[in-house]
Amino acid sequence: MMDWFEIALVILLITTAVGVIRVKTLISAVLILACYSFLMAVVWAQLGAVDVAFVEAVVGAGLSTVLFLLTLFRARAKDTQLRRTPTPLVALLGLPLLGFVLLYAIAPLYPDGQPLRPASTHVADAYLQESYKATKTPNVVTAVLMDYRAFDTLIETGVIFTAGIACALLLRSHSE
Amino acid sequence: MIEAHDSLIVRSAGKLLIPLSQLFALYVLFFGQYGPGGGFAGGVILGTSFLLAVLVLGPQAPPCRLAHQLEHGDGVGLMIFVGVGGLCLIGGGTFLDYSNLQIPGWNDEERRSLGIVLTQIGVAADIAVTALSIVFSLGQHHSQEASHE
Amino acid sequence: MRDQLPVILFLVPFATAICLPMVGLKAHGWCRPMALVSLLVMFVLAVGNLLLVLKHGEQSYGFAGWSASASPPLGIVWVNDALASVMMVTISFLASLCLLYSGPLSPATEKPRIVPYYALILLLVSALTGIVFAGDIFNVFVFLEVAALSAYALVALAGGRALIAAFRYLILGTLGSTFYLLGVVFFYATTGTLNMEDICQQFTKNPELLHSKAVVGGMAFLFLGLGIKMALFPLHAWLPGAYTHAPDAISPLLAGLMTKVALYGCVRVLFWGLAAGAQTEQLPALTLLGGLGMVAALAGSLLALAQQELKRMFAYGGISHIGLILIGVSQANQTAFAGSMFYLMNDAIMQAGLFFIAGAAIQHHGARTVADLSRLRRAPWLVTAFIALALSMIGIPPTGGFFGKWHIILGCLEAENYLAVTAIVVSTLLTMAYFQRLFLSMFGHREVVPDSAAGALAPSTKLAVGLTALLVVVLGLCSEPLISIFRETAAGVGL
Amino acid sequence: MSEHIQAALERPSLIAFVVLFLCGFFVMTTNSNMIKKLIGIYLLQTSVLLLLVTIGVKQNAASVPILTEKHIESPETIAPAAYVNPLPHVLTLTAIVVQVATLGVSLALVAAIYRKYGSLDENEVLQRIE
Repeated sequence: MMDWFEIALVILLITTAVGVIRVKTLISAVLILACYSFLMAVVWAQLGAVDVAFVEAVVGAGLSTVLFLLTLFRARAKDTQLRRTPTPLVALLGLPLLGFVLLYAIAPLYPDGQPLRPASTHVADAYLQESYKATKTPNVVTAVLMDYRAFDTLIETGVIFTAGIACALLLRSHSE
Repeated sequence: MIEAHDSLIVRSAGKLLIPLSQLFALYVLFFGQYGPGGGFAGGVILGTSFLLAVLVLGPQAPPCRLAHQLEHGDGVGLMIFVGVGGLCLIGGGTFLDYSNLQIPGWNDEERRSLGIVLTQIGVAADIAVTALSIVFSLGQHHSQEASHE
Repeated sequence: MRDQLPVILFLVPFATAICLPMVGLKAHGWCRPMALVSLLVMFVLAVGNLLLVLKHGEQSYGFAGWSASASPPLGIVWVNDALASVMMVTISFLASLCLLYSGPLSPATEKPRIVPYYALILLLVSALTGIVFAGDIFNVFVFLEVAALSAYALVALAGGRALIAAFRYLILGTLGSTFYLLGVVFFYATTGTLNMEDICQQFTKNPELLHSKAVVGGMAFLFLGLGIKMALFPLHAWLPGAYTHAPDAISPLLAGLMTKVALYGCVRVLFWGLAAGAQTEQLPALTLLGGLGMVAALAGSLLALAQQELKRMFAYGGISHIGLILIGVSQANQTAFAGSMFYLMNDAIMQAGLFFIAGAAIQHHGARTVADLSRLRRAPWLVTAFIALALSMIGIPPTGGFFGKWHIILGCLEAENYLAVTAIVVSTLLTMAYFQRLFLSMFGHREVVPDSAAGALAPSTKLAVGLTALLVVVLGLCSEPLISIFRETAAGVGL
Repeated sequence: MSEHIQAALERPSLIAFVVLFLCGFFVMTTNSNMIKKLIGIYLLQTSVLLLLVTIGVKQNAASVPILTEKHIESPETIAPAAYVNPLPHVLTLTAIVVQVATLGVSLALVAAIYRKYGSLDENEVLQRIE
């Protein structure tokens, strides 16, 4: 059963990614990246990850594009032009090797390959079955995010706090 | 600072949109338990609504001044989160074990669901403040460039 | 209270870091004492934790009320065993020493920088605590990210060339984190869980899972990511620039702790997650890591020989020692494991000590390169500490460096890996060569150029430099109890 | 060979992961412009998250991991096959926010470099340092 809608989305996604690479000026690259993030949000939603689609659309497309454009608005026009740089050895050597290792590693992940299904059977089933009994929240993702793995989310908020403090340290050298 | 936008259409649309998006942010934050959304998305929408206020309404407007005061409340969201986690330690439970919150008469499930709501508020507050603070750091740098250009 | 100790150890610096922005708004003066007090409290708690763990044995701490011993462990679990608590003592001791040392020469002089500077140092230390205790591979990823972000900003604080060095560190660090995340994704796809102990059970239950393509690919990416984080030789490009251009107050903290804790994380995933100890014949990864360790040990000391700047030379010395520890870890027997863990602890202290001396030399005598090292001759305190640390770096008997290296060599002999032994001996000779170069330029015939800037050393610098030198010798003398602790941990993990 | 293509079309987002990963890696290694490198890292991290969520997808049309009314009344009748695996979503949520936090710090660093050296190109900045 091939899901043509998913294939179309994936092709669109890859074209926007190639578009980001090929484009000449930085600002258009950033805007195509925003479009790439929105497409990624649609792919998340299509794969059944609604929470992730929501956050990707708001955070991935919204906030990071604002940050990119804020950094770029101060650059003079001539700085945002991109010169074609020769591809270094690392890319020529690294890419095919990396591509081979990636294809080698994802081979068993296909559903009809060897019965490699533990990802969705081991801990995940326990979350689905017991999360409502324990936390009374129908949205299992929020229950797992905020209760079972609450410490991860605490450190996650710590990462955001560190980012805010680091930006203050880097940019606010003169007293306000 | 980032100056106000001069066109009337943008300013009036902004005046309409900002309260709407803040309301939507709170809805997303508290609806996170029953549907998609939650602390992360709600916090960013709240942060960007204040950013819209700063961009559109100019420095004197009340939401913009509020945004500047908010910017200094860096650690508040994390304090809420660690506070709730720490409160669970009192009853002898492990860190972040909401069923240990000493609320009389509530059984474990209700305590855990309350814990989840409180921590989501903490996460949303932290993200909103940090988004604003990063944008102001980048923006503040922007005005210096313009000043001595 | 006893079993809450790991979390309280983590919360002390974390909560202080959170409260600093609030406190800093009104009282800037309070930031530095608050940070120092929280790190000293953390050190005391870490020593208490070590004593308790030695008395009561290992303890695992399940977060959010989900028991750590459930059949599929649902929550996040921290493992508080002897190795972790010894690392905790080292980290908290070095962190408080670095903060003490960085008093007079702290780069955060302007008002808006004081709060973020101390908050980031505390966040870095609490993130390292998280990695040391972690029992959940995704949790290690998030902690690595907190540590990395604060390290980038702290390196970039010195401005000028440090900005570019920090940007290169950021690009490679983020690449490392992404590869680590990819490894975690593959491990989750094959075993269905994120808890290290649970993954270990899955692999011992059906050992042929270790040969499935996804696990091999996952291991490759995971160790590639950690290799970048611990600056293993071919992936070390970010380290020399970052540590040399970092502010002198921050270099000891980063040099002493960052790469060592990343290596510690790699050991934990390798032996606690993949049960590499129990089924060595199935894991060619250990031999590969051993080979990379040998290359790193040789190349690091060779590059150190060719350096002019003092801090850059010590940075390359650190890279060669990471390779040395990796050789010890990959011999998969108790003596080599115990020796390498002891050497890891010693190397953290040695690196911090050397960067203390380099920082003091730059601040007080303007001695930045090897050539103008003769100015140090009028600072007897620095010279004696430098000699003690040099002995330990080379591995001369009374110091801890020797005993660590000696046990690693014994382990290699036990595993009949003579190539590793030659690699260690050659890298020791190279280390001896570049230290001989330093001694020559320090005590050589060049007359001492009288410069007026040679103010007296600040007491905190003297304390920091003297304490590390003393500690290296003391560790050497009483290395036996520590080695036996590490032997038991190694036995516990099936080596 | 044909069954490989068949399997690839069966789960297109795995192939998308490989292509996007290589695109991101290519952008990162070949461009000397700092903002372009950050865009490359953004592509790289998003592709890893795509793989993470694709692992959780189940065969028969499993629905979104939000329990329906019927299952809320009787939690014991929940069949895990009816819902998509929630754990990758939790990890992806955390990783997306880490990604944006890293992006914020790196853009602040690029802004500081641009303010001091006036160029976004790494090689140009290195020349201006000497």
